[in-house]
Amino acid sequence: MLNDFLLLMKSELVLAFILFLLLIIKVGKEVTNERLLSLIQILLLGNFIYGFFFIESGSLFGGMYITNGLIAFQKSIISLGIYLISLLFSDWLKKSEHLPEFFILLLSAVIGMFFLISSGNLLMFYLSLELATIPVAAMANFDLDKKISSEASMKMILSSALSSGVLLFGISLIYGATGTIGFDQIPTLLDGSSLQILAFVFLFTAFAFKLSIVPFHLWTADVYEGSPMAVTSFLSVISKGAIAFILLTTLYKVFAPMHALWYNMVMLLSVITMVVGNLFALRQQNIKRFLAFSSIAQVGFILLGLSSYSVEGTSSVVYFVLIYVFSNLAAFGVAGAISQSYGKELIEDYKGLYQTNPFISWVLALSLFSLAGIPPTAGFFGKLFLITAGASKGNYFFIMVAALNMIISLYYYLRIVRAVFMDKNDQPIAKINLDPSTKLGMIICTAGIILIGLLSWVYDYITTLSI
Amino acid sequence: MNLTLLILLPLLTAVVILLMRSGVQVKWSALIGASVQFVLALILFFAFRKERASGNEAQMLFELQYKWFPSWHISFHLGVDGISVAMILLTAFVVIAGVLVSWNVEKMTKEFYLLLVLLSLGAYGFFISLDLFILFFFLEIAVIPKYLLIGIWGSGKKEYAANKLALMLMGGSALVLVGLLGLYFNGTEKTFDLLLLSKMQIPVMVQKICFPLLFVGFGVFTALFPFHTWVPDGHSSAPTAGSMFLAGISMKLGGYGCLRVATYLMPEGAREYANIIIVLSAIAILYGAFATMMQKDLKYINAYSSVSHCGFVLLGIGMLTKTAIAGAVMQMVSHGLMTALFFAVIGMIYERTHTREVNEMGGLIKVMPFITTVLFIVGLCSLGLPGLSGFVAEMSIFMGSWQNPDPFHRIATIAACMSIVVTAVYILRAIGKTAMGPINDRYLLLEDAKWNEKLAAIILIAGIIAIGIAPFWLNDLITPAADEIMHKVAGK
Amino acid sequence: MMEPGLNHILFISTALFFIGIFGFLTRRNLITMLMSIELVLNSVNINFVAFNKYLWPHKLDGLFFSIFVIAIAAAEAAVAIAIIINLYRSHQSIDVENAEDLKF
Amino acid sequence: MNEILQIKLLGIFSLGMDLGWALLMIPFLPLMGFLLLGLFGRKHMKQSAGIFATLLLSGSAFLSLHTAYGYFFKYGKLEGVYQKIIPIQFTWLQFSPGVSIDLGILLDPISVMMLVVVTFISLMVHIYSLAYMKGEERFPTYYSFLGLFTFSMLGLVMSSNIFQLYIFWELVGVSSFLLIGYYFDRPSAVAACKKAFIITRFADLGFLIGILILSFYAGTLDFNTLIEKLTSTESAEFKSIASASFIGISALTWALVLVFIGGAGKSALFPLHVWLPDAMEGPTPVSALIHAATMVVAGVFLVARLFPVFSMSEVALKVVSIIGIISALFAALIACTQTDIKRVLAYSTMSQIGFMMFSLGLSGQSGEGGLGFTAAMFHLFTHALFKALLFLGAGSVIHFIHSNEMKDMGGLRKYLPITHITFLIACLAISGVPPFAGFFSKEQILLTAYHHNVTIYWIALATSGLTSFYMFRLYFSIFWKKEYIVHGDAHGEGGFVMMMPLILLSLGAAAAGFIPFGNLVSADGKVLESVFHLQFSIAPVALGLLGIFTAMWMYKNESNRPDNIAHSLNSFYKLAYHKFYVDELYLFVTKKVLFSLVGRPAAWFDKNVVNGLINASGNSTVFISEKVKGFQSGKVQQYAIYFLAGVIGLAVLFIYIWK
Repeated sequence: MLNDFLLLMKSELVLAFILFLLLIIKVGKEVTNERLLSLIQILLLGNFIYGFFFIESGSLFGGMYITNGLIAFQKSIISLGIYLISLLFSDWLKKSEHLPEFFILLLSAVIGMFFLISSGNLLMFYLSLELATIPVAAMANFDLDKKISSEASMKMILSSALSSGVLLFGISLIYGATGTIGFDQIPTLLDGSSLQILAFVFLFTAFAFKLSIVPFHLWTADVYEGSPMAVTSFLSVISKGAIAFILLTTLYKVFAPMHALWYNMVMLLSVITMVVGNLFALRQQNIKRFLAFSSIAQVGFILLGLSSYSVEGTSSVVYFVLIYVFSNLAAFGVAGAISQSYGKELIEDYKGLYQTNPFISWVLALSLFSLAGIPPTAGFFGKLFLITAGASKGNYFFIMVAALNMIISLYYYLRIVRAVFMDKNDQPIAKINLDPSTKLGMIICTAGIILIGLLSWVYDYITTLSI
Repeated sequence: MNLTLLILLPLLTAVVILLMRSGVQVKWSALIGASVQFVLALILFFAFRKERASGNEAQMLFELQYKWFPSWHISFHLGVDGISVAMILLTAFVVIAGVLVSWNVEKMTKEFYLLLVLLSLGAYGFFISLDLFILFFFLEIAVIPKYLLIGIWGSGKKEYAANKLALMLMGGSALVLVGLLGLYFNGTEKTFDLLLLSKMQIPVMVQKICFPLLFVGFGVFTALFPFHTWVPDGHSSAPTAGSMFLAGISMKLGGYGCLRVATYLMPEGAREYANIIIVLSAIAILYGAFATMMQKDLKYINAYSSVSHCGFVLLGIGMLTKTAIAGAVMQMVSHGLMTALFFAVIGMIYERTHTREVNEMGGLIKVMPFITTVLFIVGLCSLGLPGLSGFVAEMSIFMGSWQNPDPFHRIATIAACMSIVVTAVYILRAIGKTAMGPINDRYLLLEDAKWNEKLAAIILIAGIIAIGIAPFWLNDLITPAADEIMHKVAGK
Repeated sequence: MMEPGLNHILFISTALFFIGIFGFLTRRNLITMLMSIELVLNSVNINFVAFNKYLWPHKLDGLFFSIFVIAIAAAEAAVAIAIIINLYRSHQSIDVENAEDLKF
Repeated sequence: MNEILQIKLLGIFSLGMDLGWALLMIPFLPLMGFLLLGLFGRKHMKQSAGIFATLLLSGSAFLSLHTAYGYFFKYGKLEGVYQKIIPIQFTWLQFSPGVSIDLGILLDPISVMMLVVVTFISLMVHIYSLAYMKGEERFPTYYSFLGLFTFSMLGLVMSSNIFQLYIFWELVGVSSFLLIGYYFDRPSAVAACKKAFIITRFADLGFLIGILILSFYAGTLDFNTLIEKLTSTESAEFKSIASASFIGISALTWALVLVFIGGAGKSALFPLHVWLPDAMEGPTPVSALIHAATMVVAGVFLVARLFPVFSMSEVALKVVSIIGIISALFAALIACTQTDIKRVLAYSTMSQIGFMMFSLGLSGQSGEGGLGFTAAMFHLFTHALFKALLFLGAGSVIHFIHSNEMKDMGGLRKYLPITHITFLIACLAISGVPPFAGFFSKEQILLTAYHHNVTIYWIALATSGLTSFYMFRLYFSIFWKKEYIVHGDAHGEGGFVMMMPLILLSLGAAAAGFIPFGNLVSADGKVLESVFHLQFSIAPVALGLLGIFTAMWMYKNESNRPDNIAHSLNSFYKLAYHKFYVDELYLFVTKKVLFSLVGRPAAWFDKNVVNGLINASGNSTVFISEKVKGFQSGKVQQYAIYFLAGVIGLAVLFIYIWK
């Protein structure tokens, strides 16, 4: 039993260990930020690597906690993401006055996500969802002296509180309708009554809110813009990834009997999300806001893949999130480096960047290409597989709209590329001295962007896990 | 011969270019890479002929198949038939000439050559892939380098042109994507493999939906009316080598796709929509030609004439006869060489006179006999002079088109034929105003072509003349493959 | 006097839910908005308990759930109030309409 | 695959191999000249280019004479009929089974005759140009272009395949273009060469479509097979082409008329003649070669080549003859009014080609009826000689006087004695004065006309009178009229090099009429006994003499007689002087109709509508994006409203639609 406990919950335990270590350090004697950050980076790397060992599948606590190969892999993606965040934003982190607190909050949120992915029960789901949300709201306020930072975190906590209220209402209805909150029993008791559908809609809005599906997305851009870059990137990449994973489980396992019903909804929302995300992204000036809307559009694609209700759907979503981690974090990394050095966050400021900073320009360009889905970057494969999975139901009209959306998205991604590479600027951003670990992070991201797609075994591995 | 070499070599070249320090090193490594690739293409051509001569009747030669995303039924499947070999030869010619012509690029040399090489990589990969997924992959690879080439090294309204080009081409490939998915899901089994798909019976309903998607999608690349508007702006803003690659190679991707993917895999669809294709391409041919007549900028002249000439490619495909299809392929090769050469010459002239307005030039024969001779040759090729490649291709298309006995096809053919007169008008106008007439005093001290420009022009002219004088080798190369396609289209 | 049935209780809880929502949408004071959310959560609690009692008396999931909801609500409120305090520091106000810099 | 490259030598006769190579060398020697001079001439052969090209061409001329001798007298005849021999042929481009462009050499009487004409005249021009073009900056280029032209013309006449003919047809056109535009820095030359190319190109469009029709029905492009299939009324091919019709006219007629349009363009027949006078912007020797003797008769050659097929369609033949006679008269009228001597000659060329054409149009297929064919070919032959002579003579005058205008001339006979004599011979020849060459050929043409169509006969007769009038108007204006006042640097006639071709050609112009042409060239290959009717030739000769004397009366001495007559003919003279305003009509059609009504709207449409739509789709996206930004209002409570609206919307959709 204990053995099982240790093995199955190993990722959460490791994270908890790191978290307590940080707490102790915080309480104990002063350590310089540099050293602490290096330690954290090493620990997170260890955590990531460790994630690939001792993978077992099984369940704990009477089915409240489940894990298997795929879930372990999803957790590895998240571990990788936080490792990359610790690398990419090392400059900002080093200067932060509350470095340990930041990671304590971050790790608690990650633990929440891990439990979220592993949850096998609505109670577990709710608890971990809150655990994954509340610390992030606090993190959003991490630039304590910035007005917009507190506004952002206020918007986030209030919106998410409302959304969890609605979620809970939904859960209570499900409980009322089926008498159970276990993931394995719910599907057997679903009969498609209106009450159940209503409950499902309420439940789904929580996902929609967290994933920023239109029209539940409105908080996203404001929060992204107001939060520190590291938090924004965490919100847009890690937290979305985790929610996407659990949404997979929820839709494919828990609400499997209703798939013919939710298919319509997911398709519709996917298209609306893409269109609205793209339309708003078109005219953004602030890079964070821009990336927020672009990430909304990306979610549209995730939904497209989700709609297929098949092994391909699962694997392509997981694959896409993996790619998305690399691409979006690279973009945020570059934006963070620039914002950290010169405080510039407007796309206009990026004009002529290539003249002074060719390396980060290429990283940025590659990440944008990957987000836009242009070969040979991994984003191409990710997007294509999502679309292919979505097309398996034969709804070509929506596929067509999705494909056309890729053009709009290309337009605004190219707008940044154009600013960086083509536009003239008398006073471009000066040469940025990148922290070595930031550079390392960018190199890892770049490598990921290029290789994840071309090396087809990555995808095959995910497929074998998804079956 | 191992076809992966064709992809690996540009990759290797790209890596070498990345490692080089100075501009000169970059140029030379690009040139060496392009030359080796050129030799490789020739080797492929001769190996292909040898293989065929020795009685190998397989549809595709030198097939290779590696596993790649097996769960999506994708494989890295390569192989060539006559049409692909012809296109690869074309690419090799244009690439080496493009590299030579760009010798004077001083701004960001390394990036420039890197993008050129990537662009050529996309083209090579596209022409040899037998799997629709990797075909699409390579198709899209080629888009962004074009965007950057135009946007960074271009002139005029370059950002606008680059944007338009990238977006329209991506739009085209979005349509292609949807069409491909339709094929993938509606065959008797899910696969992206071209050869497998060709043996399957795709439901007629699906063909009717997917054919237009694929054809229009690829058509955007090859300037299908009315989706051709990226052509004039894109070409005229691009740097010389960019225009050459764009018109010489990239537009051919579309034609090849229309033929190989849309028409070959969906014969019923092709028959269903053939008349619309014919109408659109006949419009493109004439309308492009008339629009060219009014242009004053040399690059616009060539760009619009490309619209007109690429109309022939689509017309040949739409006519659905073996001869016309073979002619369409020949037209692709011929137009590729010719238009690349045309852009090269325009680049050379522009570099010297610093204008592309025909009205501001005149009498350039006097100071640059070589360049103007090339201009004459390319102009004459464009207007279909026998002995140069354009004639062979156009005549094949006309002969093939005429094999359809009904009035509709006849009228379309005659309309297309009429463009040879209009072409003569605008070409002679352009040549007459630039090369002939009294010379402007400020051009008296200009110099003729340098070694790299000469070499580039000679390589392309060699290709043009080789086809023009002895078309039978190209015809022999293409016809069996065209036959195979027609066989599929004709067979119920 | 008649025994209150499930429907009555559900009626109350639903009313409470919408009152909470209404409060959230109309109040300008952040603290009040937070309180409205609490109303929503409480309506959910009533739901859970009621369902548990009337429909599934032998399963205690509902009861436990409501206990956890109360705990989480407290945690949430704690963080939210901290954030609001910070907002007050920077904006000198806890009126939601004063914090609308981020838009479009 | 490789066997295609093997040239199949089909030498039926013992000469086999030798014949093949000798024939091949005829066009390839000039081609070599073109390539070598074109590539290296400018640098390495600045001086020697002319000699080099001339030597090559004399080889070619010798070989073609040799071939002619061999063909006509040794092996060409089989059982009294001249055979069509194809010693060399290989597949150049295969379109479909049976339909292919085969490059080959076809020997038959007309092609052999043309071989001789082309190489001989070309050789004369080569020699003449050695002096005439001396000192030109682009001397080697000039010779290389001449080589290209000669090569293409030879290829044209020897074509064994209608598409091959089309290929060389185009090449001839382009070499003509290059040579007209030789003085590239003169805007008028540039305009002229463009005009020439475009108008002939337009005509070629007809030719091309004609070929397409013929090849579709005949299933072949090979001349011999084509003729064989389309001339037997029994064959399936003939039945299909004769029965297929479009707006009431049979496909055969369509095809032939379209082919004839091609020929008419090249041969400058009405109304496609406008390029020819302008083409005189080229160097004069070029005019002599291309625009008088060889290329412009390609149209005649084309009709002759397809004559058996033409004779199957009466309508087509009628078109040929009518266009022919119109051109003949029309050009003659204009020629009487022009003052530029080269233009006069150009119009006279057009008129003479008109003669050949209507003669062909009136001819029958075989035996006596085939006289028109023989006559046309004969006239083509003699015309080549005397017209080349006229042009070269004119060249010599221009060389001396540096002007093309008649008013600058007069009284030159003392300064240019040889030119004077040879020019006179040529004038007599073209006027049909016996015993000069023109007399015999024109005689036969008029005889044909008399037998087949009397109206045409009378018009032709009148035209031939006009011919002698304008020719002698030219002659007297140049060599008599007034005393020539020598300006500063008068030089001689241009020496032996320039005079030798004149003399040789004048010998031809004087004596060529005595060649028994009917024995050699006839419609059916058999010997045609030409009967000489003395009583018949009285009228034309008398008219010719009348013309000469009228010209003498008007132009021998300076007087105001020409002006008076011009005055009395007032409006008609003006009409003719302005070439009946055909040029203006063309200008109107191209400038106003094509450019303004088609080209400009097309360009506008593209720029604004098509491009506008594409841009509009982009702009409207941006516009919508701007309009919807209000949703992101920054108010968290509004966000909540959208949130709840979403919940309700989904619930409604689910319960009422999707369920």
